[in-house]
Amino acid sequence: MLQPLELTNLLSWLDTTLRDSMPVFWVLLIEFVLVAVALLAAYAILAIILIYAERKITAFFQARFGPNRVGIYGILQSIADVIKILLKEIIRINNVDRFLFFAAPFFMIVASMLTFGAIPFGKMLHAIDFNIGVLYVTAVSSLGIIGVLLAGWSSNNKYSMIGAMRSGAQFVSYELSAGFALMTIVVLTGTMSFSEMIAKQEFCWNIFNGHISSIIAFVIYLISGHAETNRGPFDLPEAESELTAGYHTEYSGLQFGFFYLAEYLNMFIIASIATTVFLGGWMPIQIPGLDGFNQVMWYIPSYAWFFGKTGVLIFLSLWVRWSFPRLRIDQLLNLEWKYLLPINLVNILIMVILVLAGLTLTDLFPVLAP
Amino acid sequence: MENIKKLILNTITDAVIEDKKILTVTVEPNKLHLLAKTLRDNAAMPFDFLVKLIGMDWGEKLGVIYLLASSTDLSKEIVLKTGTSDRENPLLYSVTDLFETAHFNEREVYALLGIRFINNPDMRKFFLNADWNGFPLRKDYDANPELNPLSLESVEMIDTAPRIMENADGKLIEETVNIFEADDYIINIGPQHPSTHGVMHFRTALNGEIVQKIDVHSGYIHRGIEKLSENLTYPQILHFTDRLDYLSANINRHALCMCVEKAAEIEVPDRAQYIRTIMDELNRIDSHLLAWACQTNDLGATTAFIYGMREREIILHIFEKTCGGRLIINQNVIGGVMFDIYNNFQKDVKEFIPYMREKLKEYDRFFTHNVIALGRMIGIGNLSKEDAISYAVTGPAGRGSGWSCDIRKHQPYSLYDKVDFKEIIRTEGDSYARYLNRLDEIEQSLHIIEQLIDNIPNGEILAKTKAIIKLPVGEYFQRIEACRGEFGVYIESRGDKTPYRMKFRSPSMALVSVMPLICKGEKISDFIGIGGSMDYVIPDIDR
Amino acid sequence: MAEQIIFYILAALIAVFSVLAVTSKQIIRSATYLLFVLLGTAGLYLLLGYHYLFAVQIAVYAGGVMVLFIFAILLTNRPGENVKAERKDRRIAAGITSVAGLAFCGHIIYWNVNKAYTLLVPAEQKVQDIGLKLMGTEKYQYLLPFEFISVLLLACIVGAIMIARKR
Amino acid sequence: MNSIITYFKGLFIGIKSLLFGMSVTWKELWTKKVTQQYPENRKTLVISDRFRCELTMPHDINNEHACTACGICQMNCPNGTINVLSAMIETEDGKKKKILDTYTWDMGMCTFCNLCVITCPSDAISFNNQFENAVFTRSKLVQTLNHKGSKLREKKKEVKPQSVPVVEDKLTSSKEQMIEPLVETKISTPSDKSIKNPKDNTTEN
Repeated sequence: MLQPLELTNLLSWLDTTLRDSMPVFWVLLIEFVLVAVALLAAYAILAIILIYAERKITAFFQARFGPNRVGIYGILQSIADVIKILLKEIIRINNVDRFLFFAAPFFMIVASMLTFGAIPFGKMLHAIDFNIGVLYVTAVSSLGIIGVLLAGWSSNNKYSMIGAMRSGAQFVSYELSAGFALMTIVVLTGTMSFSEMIAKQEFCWNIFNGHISSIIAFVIYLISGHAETNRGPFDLPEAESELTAGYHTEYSGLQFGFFYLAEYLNMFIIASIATTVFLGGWMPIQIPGLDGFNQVMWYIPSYAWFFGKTGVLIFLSLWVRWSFPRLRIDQLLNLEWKYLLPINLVNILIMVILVLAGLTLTDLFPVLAP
Repeated sequence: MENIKKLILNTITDAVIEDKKILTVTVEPNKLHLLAKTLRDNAAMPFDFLVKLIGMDWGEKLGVIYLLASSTDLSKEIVLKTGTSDRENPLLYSVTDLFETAHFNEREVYALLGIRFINNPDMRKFFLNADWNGFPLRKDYDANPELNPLSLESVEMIDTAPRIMENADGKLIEETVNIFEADDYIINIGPQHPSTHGVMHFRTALNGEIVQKIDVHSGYIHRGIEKLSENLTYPQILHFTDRLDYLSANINRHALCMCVEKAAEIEVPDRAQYIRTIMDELNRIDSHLLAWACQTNDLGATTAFIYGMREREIILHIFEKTCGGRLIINQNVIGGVMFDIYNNFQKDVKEFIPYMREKLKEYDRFFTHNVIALGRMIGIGNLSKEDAISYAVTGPAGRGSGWSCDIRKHQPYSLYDKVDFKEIIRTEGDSYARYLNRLDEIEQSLHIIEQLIDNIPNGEILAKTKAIIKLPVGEYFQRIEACRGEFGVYIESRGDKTPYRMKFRSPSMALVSVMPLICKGEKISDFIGIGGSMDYVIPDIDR
Repeated sequence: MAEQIIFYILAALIAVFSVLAVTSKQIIRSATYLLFVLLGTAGLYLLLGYHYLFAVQIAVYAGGVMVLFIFAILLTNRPGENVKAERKDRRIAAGITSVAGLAFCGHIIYWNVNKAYTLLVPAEQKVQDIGLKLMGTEKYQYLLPFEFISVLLLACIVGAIMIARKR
Repeated sequence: MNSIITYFKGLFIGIKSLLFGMSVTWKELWTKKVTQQYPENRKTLVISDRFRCELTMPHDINNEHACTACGICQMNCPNGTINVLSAMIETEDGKKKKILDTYTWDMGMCTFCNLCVITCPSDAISFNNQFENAVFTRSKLVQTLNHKGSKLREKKKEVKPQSVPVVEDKLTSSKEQMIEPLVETKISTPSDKSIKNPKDNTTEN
């Protein structure tokens, strides 16, 4: 199939030219460095774009214009903000545990970067392709919470402390649901690797494949993912009207920037995992039998599909965030332990039955199987 | 009222009863508590609502004036007076055990006049720091700034309160009590905090997320308006009223205008009455919209906050076109209104009414039935009717507890006896009842405006007044229904062009004073949410 | 070569942070150093190609156990409060124990280090195999120990509830 | 069984209410934005003509104003914002006359209560619509309202000539009355000057 816009062509050309001109060790070294730089750049650029998009969309939800001063339609606003945050003084606070205070933002950002590395952005656009991709993502993203807890504790501020404790309780609870929702799909696809999952969704996305059960898992994943990122109605750890800024009250300058960046990227990561696991990842929409249509769809590059689908989910997350009031801590835990978790457990059971009884769409209509 | 008189004389034989507009009773300090108790427990007409507690410096005597009203019929009032001629160490008996609202008011009197109250459980100065020299509202107060220099030092908060208690054999004991236990986990909510709606300071003891005790510190923006008023003429004082509860600026100003007009016997023209009433109701909608918006914001719904502001902007625009002010609108003057309505006023208001109704429906869809919002409001911050009366919580909050306390119904002023509207009463007493009350009152205000807007008569908008307004000697009370509850003005005139004593009753002070009661045992998030539902305005407290 | 460099870096990190974790005066710092030790161990697994073990190490120890540790410390400790120095006799006892432990482990490693190279399977383990082994009842399979662990966990939960209810 | 029904009922009612809420924001996404883009819309921005921004003393083309330096505005101002400095000059016919020297107004202390304007017996001052008043130092907020070299406008014929001296007499005759603020019952509506009370002297009753 013709895929002229794919980055794969460019990358394989780069690889072969490098291999032709120098020994393998140096080729690998250069490629590692290139990949790392590309990931870091993507991380920063995505954050900037997300912050701008969030502010603009939020404004539209709220009958406002949003940023419109720096550049046309304010598109340079977040770049200006980045410069501002870089130039800001990092305020030294008395009576804090300085080592932990400085370490905390790094935990946040390292955790989200590690997760970021494992996401398949397009066809062959993987930094790492673990065969336990799903497990890896859940494991690594759980490191971020340590950053929050340390930040709250080391700030020596009671508001920060309360924020951190809330965050801890929230994260530990909702990670369960998120994990179970992903496990439901692991049951469906029989693999933990992202690339295999995507390959299996060529004609039938997982969200359709396991119909009822998948859709429930999808919704639960979105809710708990949303909660894990401390956003929207679940922003208790930084509840502005209660705790001023929660665990990062005392942070300024770049340190605050790290928290801020990590928060936005976590939103992106959750959306992209949901895309990969439920919505076919970078796979274009294809209908078995309609080769002409499929050809046209393949013409659109895979990373465009990926970012398109992720964008829709991010919009959904913004929409939810700006529509609801904040939950209280006991409501939050009620939602998890009384609703999401039991539903999730039942859901896994349903999924197992669906798979064993051959009731998934691909079983019922073999034409949909890849 | 004759029965009441008999009752008073039966209880206190040497009480001096004056038959003024309001029955005025003067008693000795040691008999006041008994009299107040008798009046409060009087079954036929309980005088259980302490409207105002006014500290007075009569020159030769220091004392307190209590304006009591019956909670069943707010128009039945009694004034109690007591005083002591000991200016060095004035001691009076507290009525805090009868009316909880007296607690903060007595502390205020102590701060401003230096009268201490026996049996008040916490006799710290309200508004002022403990080390303030002098008592500002006394006539012999020395306002020399060198006595109270501005300090930039950080001062440690001392959580102990002095008090004077009377033991069983009538002996007075001075003692200090701890407000917090040594191992309490205390956080300072305020003075700078996004959800205290101003410069308010709650010292809050927490157990995990649960609020155990709240200690209210106020006075961060106290401006001494009552003291300033003593040197200003009545028209000049007017502009202060807008700055008390700035969200019901027009209504506060209306109250002072009415008080002066009543005292000076000025007849306000009909047209002015119509304009005043319409503006008051617009002001009420404006204030309730802001209250709604802030409450939603306190609960974390930023979008709803901006929607509320969007609708409020239309009213502010009408205000701006009418009288050139948006928040501080300067519309009422003694004898009428400062500006006539502009040409398209009626059209603008009539366009606003259906628009607002539609938006109210949108609010219902958006927030009122939202499952998260319900969970954060229903059953939270319960205030019983008895407590509401005892703490003198009026306005939408008081009516949310089932207490009919709308002055517009009980003591109609302006045109409120001519228009048809419902007093919104709910009996639940929780945050949600207060929330719904506000939205329903917006609807009622729209209804009132609808009845008036087409019938504004032609004519003068300002009565002819003397160039210099001097009020005859006497005491004048005026009560009015502001957005947050009952706003009151008290003027004691000695026949000058300036008042001898001016006192404003701020509804917000009662709302704040009840916070420690209803927040106890709630979560800290709910503390914020309850604050939003009470909707206090700090400058109103820090007069 | 690259793998060896990484191994030595990780090993050094693990060693340094282990010592720091024990010697640190502040308990929350100890917990943080311990976290680094666990992460370093996870890095070793990654180096060996045991991805599953790596992920489990992070999820269970770093993401689970450490979060609970820090949580517990936050609940009980005050910021900046130092751990009291231990009594002298206990310190000596601890020293002897650790030396004994070192000797024990060193002995095993020394005598088995060559065997380990032959036993280790360089290829990545499939998750399915691990799952089947865990759930199997045949020889070299682990259902019984697995069940035992779950009973142990249940006992822990019951104990925790009992302690919590007493308060 | 009942509890199961309430569990699911609560769940679905909750979800329904959330979707309702989301529908409101969705609609809002497409409506016209209500906020203003301030510096851009400067030309089309309409400020209500009653809006009080800066106190001004209107001067006509001959550089003449109407202020008689009577000081009533100064007395009426609750905050001491206005300071009227007068000078005594001798007129051609040998009479001593008080004229305005400098009229300063401190915007930083003004509460815009409008008392000065409504009490001015000669309509010499008014508020304008110039709302962009941000300055860098507080001292710049103190403005002198009378222009340089300006003088009092001669009285037009329909105004009774003795009205001004009456005020002057009263003010100069008794020190006691100097501090009496005079609240003139008069409306000042810039948009509708017709309802204005024609009386422009302040006689005490």
